[in-house]
Amino acid sequence: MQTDSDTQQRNAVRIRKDAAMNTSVTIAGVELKNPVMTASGTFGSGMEYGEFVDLNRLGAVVTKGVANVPWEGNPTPRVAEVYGGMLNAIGLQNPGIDVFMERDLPFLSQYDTKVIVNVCGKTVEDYIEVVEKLSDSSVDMLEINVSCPNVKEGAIAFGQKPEALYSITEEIKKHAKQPVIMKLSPNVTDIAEMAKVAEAAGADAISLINTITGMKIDIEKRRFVLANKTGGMSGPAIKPIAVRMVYQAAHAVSIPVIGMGGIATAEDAIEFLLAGASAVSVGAMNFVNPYATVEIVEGIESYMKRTGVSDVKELIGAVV
Amino acid sequence: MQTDSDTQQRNAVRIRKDAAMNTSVTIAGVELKNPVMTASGTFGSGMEYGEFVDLNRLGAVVTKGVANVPWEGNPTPRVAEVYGGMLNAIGLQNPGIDVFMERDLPFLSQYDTKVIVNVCGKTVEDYIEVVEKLSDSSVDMLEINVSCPNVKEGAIAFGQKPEALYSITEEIKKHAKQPVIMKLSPNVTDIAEMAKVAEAAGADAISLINTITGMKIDIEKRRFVLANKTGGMSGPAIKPIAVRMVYQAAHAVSIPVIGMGGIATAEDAIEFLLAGASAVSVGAMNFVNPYATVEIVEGIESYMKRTGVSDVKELIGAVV
Amino acid sequence: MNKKKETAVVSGQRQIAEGIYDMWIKTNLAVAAKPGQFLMVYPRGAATLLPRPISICEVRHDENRLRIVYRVAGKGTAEFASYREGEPISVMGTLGNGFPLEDAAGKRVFLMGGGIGIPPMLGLAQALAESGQAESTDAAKESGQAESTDAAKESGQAAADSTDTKKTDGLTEPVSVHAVLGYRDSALFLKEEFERMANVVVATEDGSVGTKGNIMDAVRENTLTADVIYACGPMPMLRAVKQYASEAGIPAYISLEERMACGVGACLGCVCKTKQVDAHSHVKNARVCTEGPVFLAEDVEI
Amino acid sequence: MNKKKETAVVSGQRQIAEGIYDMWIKTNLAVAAKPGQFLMVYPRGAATLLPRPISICEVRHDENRLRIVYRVAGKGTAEFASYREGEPISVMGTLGNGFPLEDAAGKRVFLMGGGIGIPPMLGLAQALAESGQAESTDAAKESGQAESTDAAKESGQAAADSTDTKKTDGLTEPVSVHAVLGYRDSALFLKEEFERMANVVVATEDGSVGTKGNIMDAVRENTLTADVIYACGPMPMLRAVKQYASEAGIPAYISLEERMACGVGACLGCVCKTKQVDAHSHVKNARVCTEGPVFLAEDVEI
Repeated sequence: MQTDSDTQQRNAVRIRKDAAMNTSVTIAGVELKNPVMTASGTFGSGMEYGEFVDLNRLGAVVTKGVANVPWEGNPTPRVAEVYGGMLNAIGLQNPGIDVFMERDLPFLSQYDTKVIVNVCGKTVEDYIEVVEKLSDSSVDMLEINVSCPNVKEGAIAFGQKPEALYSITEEIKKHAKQPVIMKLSPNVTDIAEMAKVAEAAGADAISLINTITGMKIDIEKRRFVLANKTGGMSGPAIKPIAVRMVYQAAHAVSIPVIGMGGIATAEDAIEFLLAGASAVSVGAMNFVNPYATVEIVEGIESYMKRTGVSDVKELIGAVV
Repeated sequence: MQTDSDTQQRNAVRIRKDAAMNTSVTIAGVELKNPVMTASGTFGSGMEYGEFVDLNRLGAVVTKGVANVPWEGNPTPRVAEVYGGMLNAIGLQNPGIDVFMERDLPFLSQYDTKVIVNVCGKTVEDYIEVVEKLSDSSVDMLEINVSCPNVKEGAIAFGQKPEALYSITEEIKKHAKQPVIMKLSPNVTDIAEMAKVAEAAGADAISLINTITGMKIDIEKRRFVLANKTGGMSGPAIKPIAVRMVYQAAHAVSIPVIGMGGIATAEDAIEFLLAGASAVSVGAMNFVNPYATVEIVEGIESYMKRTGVSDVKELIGAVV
Repeated sequence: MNKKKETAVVSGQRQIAEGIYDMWIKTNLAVAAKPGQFLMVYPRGAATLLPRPISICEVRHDENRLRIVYRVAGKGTAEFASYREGEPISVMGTLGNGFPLEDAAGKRVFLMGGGIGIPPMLGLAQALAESGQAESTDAAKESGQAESTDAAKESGQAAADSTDTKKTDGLTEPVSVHAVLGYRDSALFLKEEFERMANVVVATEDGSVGTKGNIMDAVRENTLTADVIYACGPMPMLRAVKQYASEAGIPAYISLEERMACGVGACLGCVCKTKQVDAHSHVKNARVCTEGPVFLAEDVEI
Repeated sequence: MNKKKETAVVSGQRQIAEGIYDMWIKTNLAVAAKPGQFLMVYPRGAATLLPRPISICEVRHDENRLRIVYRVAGKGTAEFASYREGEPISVMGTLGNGFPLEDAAGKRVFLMGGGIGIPPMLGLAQALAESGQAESTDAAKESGQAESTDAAKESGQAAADSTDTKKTDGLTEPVSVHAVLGYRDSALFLKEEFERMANVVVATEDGSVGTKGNIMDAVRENTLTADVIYACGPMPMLRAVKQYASEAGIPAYISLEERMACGVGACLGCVCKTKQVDAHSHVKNARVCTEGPVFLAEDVEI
């Protein structure tokens, strides 16, 4: 019997990172040891997947969205499988910033990885409360979720209109001590415009894509599969859309772009880097392969070795 | 050896349509014998797939986009496979309306199916020239392509801005003798708004979704897989996005909605009907299964029989 | 206990009723597996990426084997049903809390299973039977076996107290075990296996065997009573169990099902509503995959 | 000739070089298949939906069998490579125009294949050899075989003229057939089979066998000449063939590759640029899958 983690460990030994190989990237002054992060909402606060992978191997852990107070989220069913991916309508259930700072942050701080807190809210004030509470913490960066399609108030309402995106970005930048990443919604006509708006309003980086709004209907029961009717779609099925949007956004702005959307393998991650992403996040595929993040770190290293790339930064935006 | 068409024929015998079963739907006064159509650009003008399926079995054939003059289309590679689907950037290559009327229309007119001509153009005048040339023809409906993501001029430029969509729809309605279906782009922030704009401008029906703009990069060759860099994504991978948009559009307007996007099976087609589509189109899956259209016609009939639905119209928008 | 995903091996599979499959898996995950826990099983198909949560039906710790009995409900489980002996199978486990065996000590126990909720009750029946054997070979011999039996019959409280004196390796024998099994029809899968370890009472929806109706109908028809309930099955059944237990004033441990994605507590897909604020989530939601799947019925809103 | 998609059966497969597989398929599509035509082969994997166009290498009309020899280039072809004898395989065919055999009549022929462009030339070599046999058993006996041989050597025109008098069942024997095969290295797949039917000249990229370089280098090194060329291989090779043929004033039939989706002319994915406006498209694009894959080199812009 061959456990998948054994395989992973053997690979880790075989593909020793070359001393001369530089895998680090810098986002808004924060240096990550490699460009592989986790996508918010798919990795909890690291604790759950810490049983499967060594969190020290990751460039950064991006936490599940945290609000100023605990959120109950949506009714169930909250998740559904679709062809090559999934829908989720969790509704940003979270224990609130205070619990996060008492319990989750100390856990994450034990590891030699960067910590990026995903911040959500229903009003600008909600966001600012979280941002301010985190200002003296050890958190490395903030990712502002203005693109969750599954909550009625806040979130995506800020991420689909240029003016709203501008004003919330500007407001958060006034209060944030850490670099601010604005997480953009793919549910827009012109992603390049939204990227430019975030940059103009002072964002230090942007991340994309959040999930794409989708729907699944059970034709036997004649009802929606999700209690919320719609959910955010993620997984390999959406990757070509994500790569396109990362490419368009990266060519529209000069701030760094963090790319995500269906990344399952190192090859996928490299595709996003070549399209212009400075770092990448692994999302829904953690559910399919809990070892995915570290396998991707190792796969990027072996691609670099094989193709003679000594610095991962050479890959960023290399296809134009 | 069992040929797939043999299987199909056996099924055709077994699942005899119940005499009391009504599968017809009416779109803008045009009655289709069943709600299954072909998606523009995936079925030529019917001739190629006429070798595989009996075109008389289809509700309608929607032709490849036709312009006022021949178009050369884009350089190759024009197609690429992606996870659960494909990208295309054909660029609306077509022989022009004159050849279409001399060669393709007489071919299609031999069959007992409705003919819907997809019309494309670079300027409003281009569209109108085609629409006027067809006005005395036997064509049953016109589908106006304002959503092709693969040509630089025209097409999607009309389909992503509400004002542009309104004015081209209004202008075409002034010249069209046949009912006008506006084919909408999914590459928008608010599909319900676009649907409403089309309705307000006089469209008789809307069809959606056209393809979603995507990109694929070859990480070994470090170049775009498509010569056009981006292409339109279709196939089962995009179905949940399409179902959601059809649902949103159908609930925003009172004109009929023709649903499409990744339909591979009767179950998929029924999902679109339940979401609010009055008819459905089979697109990229023709390439995967050339018998798909007729299999879906038969599959809808057997679902109706099994679930006790005597009129297919009962399914339209039945999940709210 | 570490969770692991591994490529295990199918060591045998057969169909035991229409759409119901019985598979043995050779896997290191068997070492720590307990009744009421579950595995995530990953289809190979590229369209069906998410793992399927499947209850553990039986464990052979000494042979590194686990048994799952599942219903084919879609493409993923249809794929599993096609696996032959010797084929690889991708699994993660072991997941969830499992049933608290210790609460059966010295009590009259109902094991209630409905439909595809029946298989996990088999492993529990075995574990309870083994706890009895363990006792009869050591603890039971010391303290005498009849002692608490009557006491337990008097009240659940008395039985609970008695566990302190009788506990051997954390387990003691229940006084009696009734397996109340609800089937659709006369395809009574696993029933014979239950009969080796418990008094079996059957209800069928179509009335073809036993009581016509559901498991609560069978309990009434047979005028059975219990001090503790363990149950798994469809939600309407679990609601009935909860109400029955509440009226009877006895604890009921119910195993919940919910659509899952990750299976390890990260995605928050599979929550159930809780009466009190949950210690992990800090809202009135508990993760079925992690805090559950087994909950005390009175603690959850179902 | 009707196109069909069907579930055929693999009647055998083996690897014949690194990454190169040789598969026989039992299929009714063999009935009408011709050298230079291709099949669409459909992977089962849900992530790889589009069919893969694969050239027909050999046809056994009498046995309802087709042979394909292909390189594993991705997930789809890797899946095909895993198929064993007796497994189903989903194919559509037969597609494309194929090579015009009749233009070889009475001529000195080059069959030029590079890499995975070699397999379709084998079927053509066989068909040409069979046309010779057909002739030697009937037509050739009547008219005598030496007659046009010299004439053909003088000029392609003369040979072309002679076909009118010699044609038997649409075919006549070529004067000579040289198979000029370009490989990467010493893995000379199919070479021995060519040797039974043609004079074989080899070029290898690494120089390990034959001429170091490409097939044009091999032609020069061996000072070969021809009256007509049939070729399949990578685009740089086909460009070299086109230029050579143009300079030599001889016709070259080249089989083009392009990314395809439908394979039947509906999607317009696989066009090539043409010198003149194409009769079907009414623009200077021809569909490789339908008007091709074989084109007269001078008719296409490559």
